[in-house]
Amino acid sequence: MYIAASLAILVTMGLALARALSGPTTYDRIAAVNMHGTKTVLLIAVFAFLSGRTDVLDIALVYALINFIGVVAALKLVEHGNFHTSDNYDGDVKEGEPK
Amino acid sequence: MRYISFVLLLVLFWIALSGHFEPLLLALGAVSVLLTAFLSHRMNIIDHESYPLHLSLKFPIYYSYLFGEIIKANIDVIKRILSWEKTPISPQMIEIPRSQLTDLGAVIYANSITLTPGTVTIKLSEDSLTVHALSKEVADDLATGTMSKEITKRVFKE
Amino acid sequence: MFDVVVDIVLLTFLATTSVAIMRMTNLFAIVMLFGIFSLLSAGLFVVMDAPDVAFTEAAVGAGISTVLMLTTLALVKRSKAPYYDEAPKIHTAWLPLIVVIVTGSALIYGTWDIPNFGSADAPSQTHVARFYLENSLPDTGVPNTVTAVLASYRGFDTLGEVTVIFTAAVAVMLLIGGKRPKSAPKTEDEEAQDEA
Amino acid sequence: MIIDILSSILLLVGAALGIVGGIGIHRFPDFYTRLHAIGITDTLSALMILLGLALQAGWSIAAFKLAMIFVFLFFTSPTASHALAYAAQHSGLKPKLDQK
Repeated sequence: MYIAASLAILVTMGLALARALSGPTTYDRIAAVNMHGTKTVLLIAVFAFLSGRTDVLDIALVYALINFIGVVAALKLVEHGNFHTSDNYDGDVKEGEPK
Repeated sequence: MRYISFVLLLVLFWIALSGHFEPLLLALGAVSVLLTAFLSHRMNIIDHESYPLHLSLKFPIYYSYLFGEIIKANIDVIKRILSWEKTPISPQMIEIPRSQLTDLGAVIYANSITLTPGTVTIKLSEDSLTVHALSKEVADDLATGTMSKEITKRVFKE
Repeated sequence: MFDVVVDIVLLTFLATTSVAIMRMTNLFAIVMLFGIFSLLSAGLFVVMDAPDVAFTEAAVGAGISTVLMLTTLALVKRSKAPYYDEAPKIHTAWLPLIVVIVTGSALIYGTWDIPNFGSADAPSQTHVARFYLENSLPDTGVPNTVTAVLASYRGFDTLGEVTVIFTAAVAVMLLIGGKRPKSAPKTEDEEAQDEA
Repeated sequence: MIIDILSSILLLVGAALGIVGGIGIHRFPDFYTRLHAIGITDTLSALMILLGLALQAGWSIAAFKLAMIFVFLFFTSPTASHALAYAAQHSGLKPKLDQK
């Protein structure tokens, strides 16, 4: 059943990857990357049990944190760095405009 | 008090993750724990809000409620994803009043809303929360304020 | 057996991602896809029994380098245009293609001499590896062999590496750290943070 | 034995929910609605998979690590979702709302 579970997770990763590739907005991509990261964490956790080496779980643990840091860094930039870059950008928020 | 429990928490965390008890490694662990505590102190991030020790006893009650809500909301969203209708969803943007008094309470409320699939808090302002809901039913349900009352009751009531 | 399936699927994802990165013009999306790329390759490392490499890849590849690249994007930000150019001119880059094909075939040719993955008579298994695996724990008291080799057996080498990295970091900070430009007025909550 | 069956069920249902969430991000029309689909994979799917694994691990360091993974995911995913939604709205991305 580990095998079935990891296959299903791989399928989900593929779906998330497809969304990350197709966009259409940058936010879709970030969200898909985030989901892909979560699924990678789960895949590694399942794989640790599949191969019986549970010390690999440390890596899943690190991922769970790193993935979050990456997403927050991306968003920090989106929010503060005048980074209104949905690919079909049509807003007109000016730099330095108060939130 | 806050720092003592924080250091204790770090020590427990370190031991649980490493599982080694040789003197050399324990010393290294102690150094890293103290360094973390010192850095957190310098960054001024251990305070009433970011490390709510006074609420820790109430979190089990709160989370048992929240998990129930999460499971219910999940089932709803899953039904909508898998339904054969052409438009199973009716996205809404609603504003609901912010009923919690403290910032911490409002963040806990907003977080609970975001954690339940089907609703995402978009903005938390002085007196209201802007929420994006997947369907009209969910939005109406949220607008009744049941969840807010439950959280206030479970977390902040003595 | 199942490892192979996971390997193949992850490799397919990896190839898809890299093709997508090449075809994309939005720098921000490219950085995010680099993150996926790192996660995927770290997943591959885990499947291929190299947790230490996977650790590094996760922390450096997916974490720090994403943050660094995003910071760079923020530093070089343009005032108006979003971070993508007009659609690239359609032309076929023959020279780079040839270079890539030649390099790639040279690398593939090189792999023919490498022993099979995990084979017992590979040089890496038969020479010094056994010595370190048996002696590193009693010698150094560090349970992780890779750490023991890095920080103890070849400690001077690592010290040199750390010095180089430290120097580079100091130089970069001297060059681009410095004072913040004063033209950007602080927003209210930043000031509030400063006061706090 | 019972634990084995239970953990298999949890694992498989969790993985299946992951796929449902994956379908969701392709079926839903815009960014904000897709966030809800991602919410499934971040909460219930992750919970079930990790719980299934923890049942296999029993009372050990592995179970503790799984619990920590879950806690991290559980604390970080709403923050990420909220920050994402806020940034999207702030930059002027309009949600497709129901016109009824």
